[in-house]
Amino acid sequence: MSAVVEFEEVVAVAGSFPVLTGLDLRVDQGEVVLLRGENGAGKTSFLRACAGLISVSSGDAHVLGFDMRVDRRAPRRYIGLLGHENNLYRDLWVREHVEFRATAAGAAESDTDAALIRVGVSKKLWTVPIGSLSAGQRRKVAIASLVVGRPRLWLLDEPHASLDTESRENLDLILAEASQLGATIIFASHESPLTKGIASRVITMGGGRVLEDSGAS
Amino acid sequence: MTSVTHSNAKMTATATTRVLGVLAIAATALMTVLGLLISPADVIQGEAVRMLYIHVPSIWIAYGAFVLTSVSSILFLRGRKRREDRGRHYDRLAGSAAEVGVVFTGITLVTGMLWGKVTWGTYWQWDARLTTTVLLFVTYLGYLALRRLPADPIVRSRRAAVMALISFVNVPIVHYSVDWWRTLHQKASLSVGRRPEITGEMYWTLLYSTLAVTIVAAWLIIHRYRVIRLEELRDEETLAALISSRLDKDDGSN
Amino acid sequence: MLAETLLVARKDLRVEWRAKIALGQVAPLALLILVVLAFALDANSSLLELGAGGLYWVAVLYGGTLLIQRSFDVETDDGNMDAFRMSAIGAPSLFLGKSLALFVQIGLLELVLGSGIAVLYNVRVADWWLLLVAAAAGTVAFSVCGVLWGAMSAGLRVRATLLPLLLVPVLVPILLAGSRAFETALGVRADAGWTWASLMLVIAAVHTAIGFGAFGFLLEEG
Amino acid sequence: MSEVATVVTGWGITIFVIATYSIWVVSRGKAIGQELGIGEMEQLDPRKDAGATTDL
Repeated sequence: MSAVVEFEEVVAVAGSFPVLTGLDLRVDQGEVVLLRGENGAGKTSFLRACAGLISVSSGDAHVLGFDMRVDRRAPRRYIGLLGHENNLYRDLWVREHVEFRATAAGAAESDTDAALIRVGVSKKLWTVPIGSLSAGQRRKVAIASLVVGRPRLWLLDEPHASLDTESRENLDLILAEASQLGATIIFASHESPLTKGIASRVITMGGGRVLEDSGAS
Repeated sequence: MTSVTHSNAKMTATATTRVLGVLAIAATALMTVLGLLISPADVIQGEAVRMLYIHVPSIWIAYGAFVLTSVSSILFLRGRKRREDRGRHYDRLAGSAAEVGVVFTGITLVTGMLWGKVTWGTYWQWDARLTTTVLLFVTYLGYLALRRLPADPIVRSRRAAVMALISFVNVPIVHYSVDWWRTLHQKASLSVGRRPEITGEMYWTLLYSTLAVTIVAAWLIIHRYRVIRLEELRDEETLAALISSRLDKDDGSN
Repeated sequence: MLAETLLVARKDLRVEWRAKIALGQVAPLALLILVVLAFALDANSSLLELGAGGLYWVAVLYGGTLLIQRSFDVETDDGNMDAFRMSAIGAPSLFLGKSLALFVQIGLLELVLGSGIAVLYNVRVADWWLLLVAAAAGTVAFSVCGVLWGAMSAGLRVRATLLPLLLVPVLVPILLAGSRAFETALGVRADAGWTWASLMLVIAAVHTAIGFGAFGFLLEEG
Repeated sequence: MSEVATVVTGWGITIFVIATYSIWVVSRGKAIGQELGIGEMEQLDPRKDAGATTDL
């Protein structure tokens, strides 16, 4: 198995606060990793460091084979990131938005409808401004914007937040399917009882490092 | 750990800067004597010509400082590993030079306005060089404002470097557009290849004043640089303390 | 890259089309500025006619700054900038795309302002070509500078005050040249209007080149 | 204002500004230096002194 994420002694700083304090972690292709930990444990920062959005100040970091200390932009086009925020243009219509994200990710515009259906956004909402949607619907549009780009590495921060039970199960299905097709998934969640099922490995973080790793070899 | 950090840190003073500081004070004193007492009054401008011994070197130094800011900014942006000390060195240099440049631009404006009051009979003329200088002043005040904002240091430095470059490219554009607009100012006072209009003792006084002001500016830039370096050191220590305290706490609780 | 540029521009324009901030709020506000300026000059018709060129560019500066801020509020809202960084779209395309969208919006604003000035200040156009070339060059310079400085102040807490402080000194040559060129175009001053217009073209080209090269540095965080 | 008075004012302002700025820079440097326990002068001969430098 090839390593998708390989962090060694990684220290990262946001502003003037150390968010990662010597993190060691290797995630192989096809794994579904659940990140746990209290608020401020470094889950979000780890995901953002994997996406190359925060730079690594010391240690070694490779993502999808790219050295993040040399060029942290290189792997981004193969990564789908869903943060706390949904990254939605609230003035655009649902379909327009997903279409835009599809094209921006280099996918075909025609994949849009399939992605929206797969995530379960009802057709009635496709021509509605995103700003007028409920929180759960917005989350679904954000997930559809991700699905449409077919990333090789999924980085999800509390993806289940504000989704109802049915949508959660549907998301788990989508993730399981993607991992079977060879994608790697790392997601952070507080609600471990609900989501543990799809995870092949559980990592507990604290103080910007790994505290416990169920899959450590 | 403290001794390691401190051994490569610049101290607040060195023998070289001590000498430079004493030299700066002596040079300024001599400049005052030469400019205010020894050099003669001008036939046409009278005593007002003495203002030029500050005014003209100040703007040259200001331009020199802004050139330094721009060159440092280019070198900063070119450096690939910006977190390493070499890159941050250029960033500090850019910041300190810009601040000293702003101080001297301010002095240029004040002395220029006083000179104008005596020579033209008014503090302000919408003349090309005065207008350009005031815009230069505001532009670099904006640059300093950008540098002071609370943000990630690397992000801020990078944005500031881009701003320094754009501002510098913009200086000639501003100058020529305002110059076309109107020109009242006397022609450049001292330029290579042309016979200077200021001659004899006045010429030498102006030349000497430039040297003296250069020494003062160099001393200021070096010390300002050190203050930035010290501020960064302080931040780094706070950060190191934060990292170790996080580690200790987590080790204890688990 | 052309496709990416158009994609970004189309997105920005679609956002504007759905929200109608530029046409619904900024344009009326800019028209209001024209009225207020007339109050300041005591509705002196000959003064207004003489100063129309300069007042036009002051109003454009005001409205344009609001549009620039809006253009980057859209990106910083809901963490959209992250999605941009994660996308395959390169910094130059993003720069050109946003500039293009801003060009269209400021152009529309100018159309409204131009009609307003024609009616309110009673001006007549002596040289249409000069007027159009100067307006186009000025709008390009406005847009590219706007995107550059918008990105420079994006995400900073005090951007509402910082953006104008950084932007205006850079735009001074454009405001100056635009005012002079318009005065010639409106026939109130027999000046070298075309020289001013060509200066505007040069400025627009210089800033486009800078933005093209430097925009990437402004996007990266941390 | 007479020419002489204007000239003296100009020089006075300049010297005042430069002096104030210099004092501000130096004192700020010293303040942070003290906070960090850095000595004022560089160690001229590192072999002589292994500990922290705080002379003057």
